[in-house]
Amino acid sequence: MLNEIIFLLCASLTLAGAVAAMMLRNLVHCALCAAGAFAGLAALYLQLDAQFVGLAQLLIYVGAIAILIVFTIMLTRGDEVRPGASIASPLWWVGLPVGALVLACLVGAIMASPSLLRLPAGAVHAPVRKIGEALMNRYVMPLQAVGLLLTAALLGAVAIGLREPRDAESKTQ
Amino acid sequence: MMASHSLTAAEEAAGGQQLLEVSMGPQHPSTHGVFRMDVTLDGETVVRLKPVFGYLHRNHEKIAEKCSYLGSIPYTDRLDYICSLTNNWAYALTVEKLAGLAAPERAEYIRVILAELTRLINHSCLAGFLLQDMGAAGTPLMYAFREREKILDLFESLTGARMMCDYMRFGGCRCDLPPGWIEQARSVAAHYPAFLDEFEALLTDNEIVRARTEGVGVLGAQLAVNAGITGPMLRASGVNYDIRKVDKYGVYGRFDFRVPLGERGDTFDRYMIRILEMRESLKILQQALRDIPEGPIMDPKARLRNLRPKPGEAYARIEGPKGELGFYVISDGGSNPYRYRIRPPSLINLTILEDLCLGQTIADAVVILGSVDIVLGEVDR
Amino acid sequence: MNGAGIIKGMIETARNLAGSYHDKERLTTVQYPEETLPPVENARTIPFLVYDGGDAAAGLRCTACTICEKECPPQCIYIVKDMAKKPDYLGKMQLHPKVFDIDIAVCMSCGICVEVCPFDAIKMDQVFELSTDDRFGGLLWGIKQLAKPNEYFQKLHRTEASEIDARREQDRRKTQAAAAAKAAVPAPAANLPPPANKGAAA
Amino acid sequence: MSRLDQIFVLTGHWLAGWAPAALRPLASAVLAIACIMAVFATCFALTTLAERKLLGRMQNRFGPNRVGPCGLFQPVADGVKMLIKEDIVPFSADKTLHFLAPIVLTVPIWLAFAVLPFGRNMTAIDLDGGILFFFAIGSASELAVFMAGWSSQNKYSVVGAMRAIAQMISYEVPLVLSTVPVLMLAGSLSLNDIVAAQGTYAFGWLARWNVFTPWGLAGLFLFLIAATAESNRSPFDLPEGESEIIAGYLTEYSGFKYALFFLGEYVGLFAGAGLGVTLFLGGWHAPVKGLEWAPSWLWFGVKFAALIFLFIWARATLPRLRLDQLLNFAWRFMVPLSLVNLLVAAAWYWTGAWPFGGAAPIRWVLCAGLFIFPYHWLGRALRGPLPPPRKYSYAE
Repeated sequence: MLNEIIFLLCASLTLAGAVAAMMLRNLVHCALCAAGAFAGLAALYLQLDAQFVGLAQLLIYVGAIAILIVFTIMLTRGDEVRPGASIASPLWWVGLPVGALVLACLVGAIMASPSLLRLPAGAVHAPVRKIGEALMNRYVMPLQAVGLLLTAALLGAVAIGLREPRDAESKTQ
Repeated sequence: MMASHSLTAAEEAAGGQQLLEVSMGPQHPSTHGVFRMDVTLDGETVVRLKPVFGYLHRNHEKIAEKCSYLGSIPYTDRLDYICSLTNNWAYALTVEKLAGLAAPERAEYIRVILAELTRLINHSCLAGFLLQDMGAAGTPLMYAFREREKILDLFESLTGARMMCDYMRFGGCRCDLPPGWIEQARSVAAHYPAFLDEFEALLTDNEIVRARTEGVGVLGAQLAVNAGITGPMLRASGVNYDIRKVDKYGVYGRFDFRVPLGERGDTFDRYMIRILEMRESLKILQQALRDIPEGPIMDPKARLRNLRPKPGEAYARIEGPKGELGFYVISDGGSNPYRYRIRPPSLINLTILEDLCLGQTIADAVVILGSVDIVLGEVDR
Repeated sequence: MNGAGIIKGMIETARNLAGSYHDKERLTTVQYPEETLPPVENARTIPFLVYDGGDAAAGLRCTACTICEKECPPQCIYIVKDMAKKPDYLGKMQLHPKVFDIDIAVCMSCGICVEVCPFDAIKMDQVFELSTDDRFGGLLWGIKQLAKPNEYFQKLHRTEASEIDARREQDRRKTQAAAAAKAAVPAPAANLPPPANKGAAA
Repeated sequence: MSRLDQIFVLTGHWLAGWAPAALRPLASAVLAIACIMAVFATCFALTTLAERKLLGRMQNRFGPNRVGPCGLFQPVADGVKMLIKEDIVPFSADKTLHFLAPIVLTVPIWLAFAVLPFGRNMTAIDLDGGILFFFAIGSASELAVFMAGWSSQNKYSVVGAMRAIAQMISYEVPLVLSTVPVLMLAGSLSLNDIVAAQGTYAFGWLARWNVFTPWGLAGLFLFLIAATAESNRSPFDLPEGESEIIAGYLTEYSGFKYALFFLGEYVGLFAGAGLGVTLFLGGWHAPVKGLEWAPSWLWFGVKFAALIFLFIWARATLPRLRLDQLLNFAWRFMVPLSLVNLLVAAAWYWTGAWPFGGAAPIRWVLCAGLFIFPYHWLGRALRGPLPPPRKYSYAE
């Protein structure tokens, strides 16, 4: 019973956040509502006992992606609200088929998933240790590949960042 | 609000970047009084800086023209309120020149001693304020104030006031040294180097201080000379100009001291030059306290009231702690000056603030302002 | 080595932390209401009027010459003369102030009034706890608040006061001696106008 | 296991025992929460006082000593002042966000305490991914800072918020990276396991705290710097650099909302210090054999206080960095160095299997060298090419 209530709360938080992120006028409010939706999702994961995924969701989505969005808004000064303008873009109808397509894909994938055939086991426990072991043994190559990719991205970012001050110096001199 | 939609001219100049205009002051914590900087920022970089002052204007020059010659001495205390005694001296020197008076030798020695003590106060407080601007929780400032108290005690026992001393008179000094004063002053001067060592241990090698000051706000010697910069700020840029050496006013010609010169003219040099200058001041102090003669302290020709100098004009200057402090007085033979004008080092050193700050960040602008060493009482008068 | 300067600074603050517990040099704070610094003889805050003897009205040294009023840079002194004359310490007839007000809020403690006073009548006080909740009259002091006995002056500025007292004593002796000499040789005019009168009238 | 050591655990059990059986887990959870909040709120009050007193002493003055004996009631007076102050919200502010920001800041920071082991058997929840939880929760405070800065509609606030976010994101990387060696060598993300891994004794007397190894010492060093930056404390207090941008994102806050930010900042600092104690200083373990008689929570408290003192000490001494220097320091010094520290930890791990005896000093020197050389060169590189030393000439 308690579980259901918590689930409903988290789900409604997630949904409300998502809807608000879509509907609100103020970009910053939208971004913050999206962060709220991410947090709700993390809570859902945690409620499902998926600690690692839940915490990673929190760390990455709330801690990094939401901040990134917010930072972008601040840097580009997108906080200006044009009064009277519609929140929908003129091409809003393009979104409809796209949304329908995504939904169809998801539903199709879920329905086709073999996990639906399995009984919901009472104690599916995925401790962090197990995830770690899986990552280090079975999935070690993909992990390394991802790591390499990220390192390359980091180095690229550093290279781009390093060039800037010299430009600035030459500009002032 | 980051409001305006259309780009301003400055924004166009900055490559179409949208700029942030910030009005720092007059009630900004770092502006040393009521000083305002209208700063235009590109991100955190200063692209334009307009100093705005006058918030502390007290009409000093006009008041002095309505006061008797004597009556404006206490007002000079309030120009650069950290260094009231050097202000007194510059004004007294001008009127002495105008009225043809000469201070007796003992008075000259007293003046030198007081001026050098004032320099110690000013420079150590400046270093404290500079670090305060860098965000150092007030520790260096408190150490500077601790030492300053000892000098202020000296001032109080001699002049009766700690800051608004009102001590020098035309043709001498107001009163003679109280018994034991010289010994006390000697002990202060003897303990000061230890404090300077402590101060330097705290600051000079500190990596953060170095990072914040080195290469920040570089003032070239050419620009410094052209802009009329004086004092430690000029010498930090490597220009050898110290009025104590150039004019040898008072009895400065008798003392053996050197003028430290920087080579890069950045904020660190401005800090370091002041530390080195304090060490030289201590040398002067030791010599003056050793050699001070007995004798009268007032020119017998001098009179306190109803001073009516012959019509004429005089400009006299001294090496104040902040730079060349000059007074220009015209007499029409009356009991008050016909024209009274001050050359305040703070104001003139402040004029190049924008040149120093362009291309630096907003945090640097605050530090640079701190290193210029202004006192708004003198800037706005 | 990186960070050596920072460590040096940290050691310095630690030394001061330790020092503040045992070294008087490193903890110079005087905790004001409980402790106060010993008075400094030369210290000055605001002016007061000196009177001799026990009666402020009779013994006030001030002759209402208004030199201080004229010389005061911020113009905070206001004097109204009382035309009825009173004998001073030498027995000469002198004017005295009916009103002598100092606006303490305006006074900037420069002490020029003291320097220019030819009668040693106005001296600098050392009081500084002057705050009041009366914005208008609280800091406008009249003779009643300003007049302080010579003993008080003696207490504040011992050297200066003794010097002045000695000089006045000498003056009085001289006058007495002159009077005695005059009494011995009878003189026609007893009441010469005192010289300060002229100054006050000018 | 002395009774004194377990006094809080036993009292908690006893108190929860009064609740009906069905509500007992809830009751003990509430008790734990209440205890943590009470203890660390008191800690907050005491730390503000201690900070001001120590700062005062380091600056050769007394610090607050007027309210109550030795100024002990100063925090009470401050609290009352904050409470009764007018709460001013700027006219153009985004009122909702302006109101929410202090709450969003404070709540997650309190949550972080849930996984810290304050003593033997004294962890509110022993999560498998305890440290992950800690960092995940901590990342929410950046959003709060942004909300505060943006909603105030003040230039200083916005600049402060930008600075704060840039700084917090940058320093989160070295903060997390510096803890990774600990996790690697303990083989667990659970803070209790990490503490347990430091519970044995080397040479029969010295506790095997992580800080007694080269990588642990370096890790603590990196961790403390990053934690200082994360909690916006001097010398990394740029977001509130009062000499530049007044109070940064706090500029438009007053009254109790300001107090909440203040509280959040200190509690965040406590969480950082608590994590530092747990990861590097052996948690609640005694430093040498023979001192275990003192209760475990006391050991935690002592180490915790020592770290807090370190933060205060640094604040009294150091001026503030500039934003570009701060970010350079994070990305070009802290991050590479914490990566190097991973290698050092690995080297330590592998050399631990060396067969010959008496290898301990060699191992130490080797691993320390592995860290010190990059430390030196990275620092050199960070400062850029060294200009010739300054010379001051003297004119006669």
